[in-house]
Amino acid sequence: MLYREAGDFKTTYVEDGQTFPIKFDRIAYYILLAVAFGVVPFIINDYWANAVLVPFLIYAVAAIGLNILVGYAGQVSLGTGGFMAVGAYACYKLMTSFPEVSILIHVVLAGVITAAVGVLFGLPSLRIKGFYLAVATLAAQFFLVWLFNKVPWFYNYSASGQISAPERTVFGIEVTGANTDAWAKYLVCLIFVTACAWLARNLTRGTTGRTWMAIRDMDIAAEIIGVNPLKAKLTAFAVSSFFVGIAGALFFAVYLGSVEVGEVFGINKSFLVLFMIIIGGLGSIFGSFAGAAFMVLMPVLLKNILVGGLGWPTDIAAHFELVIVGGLIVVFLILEPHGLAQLWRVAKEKLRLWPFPH
Amino acid sequence: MSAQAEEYVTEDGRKIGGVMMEMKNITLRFGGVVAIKDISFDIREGEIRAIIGPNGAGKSSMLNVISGFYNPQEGDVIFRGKKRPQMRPYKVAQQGIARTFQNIALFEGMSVLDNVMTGRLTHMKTGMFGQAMWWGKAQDEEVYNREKVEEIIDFLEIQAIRKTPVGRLPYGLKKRVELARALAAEPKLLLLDEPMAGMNVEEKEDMSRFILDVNDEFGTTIALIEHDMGVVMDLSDRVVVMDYGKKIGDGTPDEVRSNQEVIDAYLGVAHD
Amino acid sequence: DLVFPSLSYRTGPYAAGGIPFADGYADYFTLLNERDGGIGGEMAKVIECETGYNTEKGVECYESTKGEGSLIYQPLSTGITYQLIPKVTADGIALHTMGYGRTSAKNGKVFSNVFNYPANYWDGASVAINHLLDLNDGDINGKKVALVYHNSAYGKEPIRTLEELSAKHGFELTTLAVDHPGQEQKSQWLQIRREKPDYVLMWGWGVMNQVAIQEAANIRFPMENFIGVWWSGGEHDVIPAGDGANGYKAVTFHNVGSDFPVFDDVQKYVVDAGKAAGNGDQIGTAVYNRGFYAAMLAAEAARNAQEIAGKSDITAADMLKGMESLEITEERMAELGMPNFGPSFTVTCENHGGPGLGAIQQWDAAAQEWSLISDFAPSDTEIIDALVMEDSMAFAKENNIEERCN
Amino acid sequence: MLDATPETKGETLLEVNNIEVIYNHVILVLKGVSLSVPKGGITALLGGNGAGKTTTLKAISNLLHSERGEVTKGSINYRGERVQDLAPADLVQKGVIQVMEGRHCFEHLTVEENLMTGAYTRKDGKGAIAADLEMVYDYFPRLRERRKSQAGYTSGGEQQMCAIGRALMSRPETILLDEPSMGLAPQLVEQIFGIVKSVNENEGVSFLLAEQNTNVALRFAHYGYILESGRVVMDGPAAELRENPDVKEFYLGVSDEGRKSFRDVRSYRRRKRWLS
Amino acid sequence: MPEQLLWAAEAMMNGLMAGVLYALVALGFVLIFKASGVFNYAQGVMALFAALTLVGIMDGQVPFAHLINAVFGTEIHHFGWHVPAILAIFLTGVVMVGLAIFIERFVLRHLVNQPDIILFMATIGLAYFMEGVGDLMWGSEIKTLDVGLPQGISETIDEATYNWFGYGFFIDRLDIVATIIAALLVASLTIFSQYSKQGRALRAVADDHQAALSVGISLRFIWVLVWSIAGFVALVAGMMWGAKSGVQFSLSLIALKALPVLMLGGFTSIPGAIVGGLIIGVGEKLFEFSIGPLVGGATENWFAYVLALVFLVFRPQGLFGEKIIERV
Ligand SMILES: Nc1ncnc2c1ncn2[C@@H]1O[C@H](COP(=O)(O)OP(=O)(O)OP(=O)(O)O)[C@@H](O)[C@H]1O
Ligand SMILES: Nc1ncnc2c1ncn2[C@@H]1O[C@H](COP(=O)(O)OP(=O)(O)OP(=O)(O)O)[C@@H](O)[C@H]1O
Ligand SMILES: [Mg+2]
Ligand SMILES: [Mg+2]
Repeated sequence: MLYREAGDFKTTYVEDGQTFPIKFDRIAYYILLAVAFGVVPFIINDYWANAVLVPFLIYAVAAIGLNILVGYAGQVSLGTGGFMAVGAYACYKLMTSFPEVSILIHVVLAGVITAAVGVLFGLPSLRIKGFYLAVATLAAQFFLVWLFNKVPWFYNYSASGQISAPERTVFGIEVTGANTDAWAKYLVCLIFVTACAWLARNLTRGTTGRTWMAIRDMDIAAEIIGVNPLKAKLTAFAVSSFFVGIAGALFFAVYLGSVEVGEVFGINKSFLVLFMIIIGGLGSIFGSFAGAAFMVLMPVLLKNILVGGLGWPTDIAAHFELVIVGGLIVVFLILEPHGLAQLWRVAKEKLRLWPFPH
Repeated sequence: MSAQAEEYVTEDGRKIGGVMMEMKNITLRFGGVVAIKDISFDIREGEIRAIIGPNGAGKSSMLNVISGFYNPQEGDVIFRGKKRPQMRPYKVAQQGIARTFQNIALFEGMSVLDNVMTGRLTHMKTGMFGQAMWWGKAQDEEVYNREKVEEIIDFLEIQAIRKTPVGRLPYGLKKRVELARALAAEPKLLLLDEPMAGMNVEEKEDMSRFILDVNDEFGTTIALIEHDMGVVMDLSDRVVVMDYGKKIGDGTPDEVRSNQEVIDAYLGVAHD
Repeated sequence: DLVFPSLSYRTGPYAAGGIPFADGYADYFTLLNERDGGIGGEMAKVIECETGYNTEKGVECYESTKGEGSLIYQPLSTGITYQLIPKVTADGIALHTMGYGRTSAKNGKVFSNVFNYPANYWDGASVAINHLLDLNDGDINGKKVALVYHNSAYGKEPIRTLEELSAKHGFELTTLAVDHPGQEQKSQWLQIRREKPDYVLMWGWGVMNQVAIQEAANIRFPMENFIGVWWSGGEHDVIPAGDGANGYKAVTFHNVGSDFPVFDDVQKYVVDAGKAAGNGDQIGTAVYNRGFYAAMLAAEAARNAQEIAGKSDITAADMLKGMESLEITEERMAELGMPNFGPSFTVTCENHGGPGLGAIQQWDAAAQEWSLISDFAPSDTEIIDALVMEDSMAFAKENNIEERCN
Repeated sequence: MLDATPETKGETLLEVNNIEVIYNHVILVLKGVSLSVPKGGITALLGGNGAGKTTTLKAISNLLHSERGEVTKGSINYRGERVQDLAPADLVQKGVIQVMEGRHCFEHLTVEENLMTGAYTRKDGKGAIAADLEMVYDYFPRLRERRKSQAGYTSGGEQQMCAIGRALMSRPETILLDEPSMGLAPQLVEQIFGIVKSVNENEGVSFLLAEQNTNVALRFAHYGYILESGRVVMDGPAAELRENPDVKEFYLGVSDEGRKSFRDVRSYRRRKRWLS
Repeated sequence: MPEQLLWAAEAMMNGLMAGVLYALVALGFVLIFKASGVFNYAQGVMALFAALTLVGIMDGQVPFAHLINAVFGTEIHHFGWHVPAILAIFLTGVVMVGLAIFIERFVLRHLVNQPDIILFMATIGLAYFMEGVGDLMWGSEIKTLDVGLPQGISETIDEATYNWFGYGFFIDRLDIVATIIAALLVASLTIFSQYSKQGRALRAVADDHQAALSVGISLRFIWVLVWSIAGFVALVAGMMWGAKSGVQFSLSLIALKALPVLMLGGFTSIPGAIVGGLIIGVGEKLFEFSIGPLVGGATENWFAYVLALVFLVFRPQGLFGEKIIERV
């Protein structure tokens, strides 16, 4: 038995409720954290930071946010791109209006502002459900993008409507702007990701999480047993948008540095993040990470194999990439509709039984 | 019937109190369908009150009225002496009314434990910020409620499936988990809609035991819909009989059993 | 090897324009390698990387190729350009955004690593207005000009300039935004039909171009009064509208058609040898020629750099110097087999944008070809330079950049 | 009424041989179940919650696939022909139809449309179908009253009638009934079994029914199997089962002193199991 | 101002026509949703794929030519024949049926009884896949589609209205053709789904896969049937839009124009698609005409969604959608 939980008894409810009840998992998790914080920053280079890790971390935050809304509270949203834009523009306005305040605070505030906008666009969810709601959230997506494109105040009246992040430092180390080191970008994102994942985990394992899931699984029954649907749905929108807003702010300030709203925060972004959580696993924090990793890494990997390894022409490779990613999505769904997270769980269950089949 | 206002003690020594909930001239219509026609009855503190009647008589609809999911077009719901204004179901739940559903309404994506924990939502007080921080108040509250829930889990003997996702459970166990969820709310009034459908005799005996124990130990008032006449006649203190939305009988099991109208409309043959 | 990465897009909504450009860019270097054995004896190596016109993929492409000794980037997207400006500056690599990107990068004092010669959007706007002036004997006072633009950073670029020009020449400007992708433009064209502007300018890209030209034809707007920027002047933009597109004009900064000696060489050394990047049937089309032209300018800069550095194996830093002192003369163009393929110009430390020369091309639907109907003429430098100064200084201030070249 | 053996002896219609069912690749639910349904017989499948009755029926009707379950061992034969790999629809073509546990009416369709979908596979003409519709309405007059309502808005019992009626509409040869009595008023339970019996006797339709209401089930069935934790622990002619003391105590709720009151069960009692 | 009124009327007429074009796309969504509860994200890509195939067949393009050339170093592009439009449309129809069978076989069959969102996600995977395959097969350059549909201003209407009002209305002839085709499609599909046995089966499948299986409805057949019809509708939509803007990637984005239509008309109603289309078309054109200039234009994208949203707040199932059953 490679993987075991026998002999790992819990004697208190606190222990039983912890995030990784199984010792093996817990140790693996601590090792991962130690490597992420203690080793990776020293060996990271521009390529790994800018092309792989930073986008992965930021998408993970966005995916956690969307997962709270879709996976936990069951309110399908296609407005993620729009909400990320709110985070980005809020962060930009804050950075340029209050240059003396720390960028970290700005990012958090951007999240708060996005949460408020999220609540506003969440109001129709009280009446509208399922795919109707999903389509309705597109109103937020298109309207917000249009707004940021049209109202010059948001982009400080710059000629082209692009916004660019000015240089900002944390403890004297540059974290935004042209001269940021790879490791600094990575660490800032890592800190936010860790904090967000921790918050999300706390919220989802307790009362709030259960109210959300109750609303998701059967909203009428939930209301009859005492869940206030208004509060549950709006808090889900708020918390979700908070994370998505932070992701948007980081996406703009730390990752890209300059952004054009229609292109970067267009509808494709909404779909991309939705793919992440469905592939990763709805209603699972781990799934958010897995999904983000899949959707960020898969194309890069494929490109490197097809173009770099096999030397195919880029266009054929790009088309094949679409075919393969699309095919893989379908294959994964068929193998396990509950996403990579569930696949992982089943694998563990099997390992536990190994080598005996049942 | 005003004589019923006083408290009394049943044969087996349980105390039945005054009127807890009174339904007055309730009429409920869905478009052309009249599901409930001018029905009045009451539920007394501490009793087990059964509602029976043929299929489509309006029993479930009546429970829905009590739990606030349907708003009757006419009539009043009087709870503890006060007329209840129209209110959202979750407010009703907060007043201490919990229920189970005829078509099981468990949260399929959650484990048994989480399902039962949702029953305690009305008792949870920590704000969202506190929960996000977890350590401290939120955790204490969680543990406290977990203990309460574990008591119920023990009581209903579902320890073994604690962590199982409810979607995987067989029908009968789901019913039991639903009962656990309702009990977790520590309700004053517990509404059960066919809790024993799909169970065999032995399991019905278990369920009966749970219901009686709850009623006994916590003094919970119970309103119960059930088609198994054995169960109804044995458990309940008083029975309301409905047919086509009308009330055709109300009284002790013995009275109901011998009511000719009830026999014609529902029982078919006199049950012993 | 001399490495010339090509951030191309052969997929996605703008593939129709991305493919011929990438083909032209690659074919020129192939030609040099096959015919001349490279540049100054060094083989040129084109690393293609697919961006799909997507900023994030562009970043990935940049990061993955910059370590290969890349000399110059040609990102072919405004979004990616803005992305790369700080990055190339930090990494000391040159960025050439020919006819797109950040216009104020023309000011070499501020933008040390960015070049946008020979022309930029503001030049384009000015050249178009100059053309209108020509048509009206120098007076367009009171004329109505409408701008149909892609509702993005790219599309908004000419608005400032046109506003200044309208103040100067007294024409009336209306702007009509079209959202990506731009398949539905009924509202915009009905408005044009109602307001009957004398001229329509267009800053479009992708499917928006075809639809606009089709709609213009539908409402019978006189095509010779409809002028697009160079990105709205490809064959694929006009062909779908058939005869309706006859007479449509576009601003350009390089010549069109396949009637140049160099293309015979391309046919011989590249296409017939089976080494063409595409099917080989795009030679002479507007966007192919643009890619070809961009490659030629890059190769010339590299040659210049080799001369300055005195070695053939130049670095990115050498390349920068080569670009900053690039001189394209008529003789050199003729030597290359591309007489009058583009304007002659010089690049200096202060001026990274060249003189801003542009010409007008017109579509002949019967012959299915573009032809130049004007010479390469300068833009209104008086207005544009002021705008460039303003914008670049603001950028310098925001980013604490000290002026160079003093 | 209480024949211990099916009228038409001999031919076995449906045969389940030692099947094993696994859900989600990991949860083993049936651990070797064998049973057979003779032509023209009523066979009851009894057992407590979670014994695997529903799973067995779904395995037969090939609906397991859509629940991520699979038959990993054993075989299922209908008229001697292996049917495991058929699509559920093909099985219906062959005359086997299932009434699913938990009703599963088409919510958005009216009651009548629901019944009509039952006739989807039939090719014997509108007249015959209309006649059968009348027959179902005669069996369940309540349905006639609610024929134009959306099934989603009918009461639990009405939905149950609708589901049974729908199966009858397909004129099957074998019906798999999962908990037909659930949620039905007592006189209707008797009536449903009456229908089962009459359809069985008059039209020779065979039944396999999973039922918790052991009492009634054993009264009407010819043969019974008792399932526990995924294994058949006892089988025999219904009459014999009815007399078995264990069955009496745990499934029929009668002990030597006659029926116990549900009030008397309050003392804690451990259930006796055949298997531990 | 009568002139303003005339302009508004013209904008409205064009809105109606645009609405019909949106409805053509929405129709494909409705069919599949109604018949299986699947929200088919790939509908837009299907339209693109159909149009690409149509052009490819008409021009005698060799499928996968680019790939074949890259692998084998050959130089093939065209078979060198031209297929007449009618035949090409028919052949494309056959391809779309093949596609439906493929989708059923490799995707849907394995996802019976899964939650809606999973099926939705699968169609997204499918969209990626088909986009890639479409590009590989026919190349991603822009293509001109000419099946002989008329285009440009309808002079009859222009003249007639000029004579009546002194202002000639602009109506595109392509739009008129689209309207006629859409009307035919909607009428026949409505009849099919309301009055046939298969129609009832479709709705049953949408409600409950398992129960449908249990009464003997063959999901495989239903799915192939419906996806084939949706493929055909996609072909029609692709033809109309392709004639307008050429055949290239952006064609798949017309799905985004169809979503608000769908939402407003109701996901399950075929006539709803048309009515929704008309309302959205008129609404967005009038808004762009009246308010657009004040706020800087390009409002059409979001206005359609906001309009639909407002409708939904009052009718959560859209105008003609099936009522969402809420019961315990
Ligand atoms: N929301 C609704 N809309 C329309 N009709 C309804 C609705 N709810 C209930 N009905 C109808 O009202 C009648 C009473 O239904 P109800 O569910 O209360 O019956 P019941 O007594 O619980 O029956 P059963 O024993 O079968 O569960 C039924 O005929 C049902 O069809
Ligand atoms: N989809 C599923 N995934 C995993 N396990 C399942 C699934 N469906 C059923 N099971 C398990 O299979 C076992 C047998 O369930 P089944 O539904 O067949 O029992 P049953 O005899 O019909 O019980 P009941 O009388 O309560 O309906 C149960 O332990 C249940 O937990
Ligand atoms: Mg009921
Ligand atoms: Mg069962």
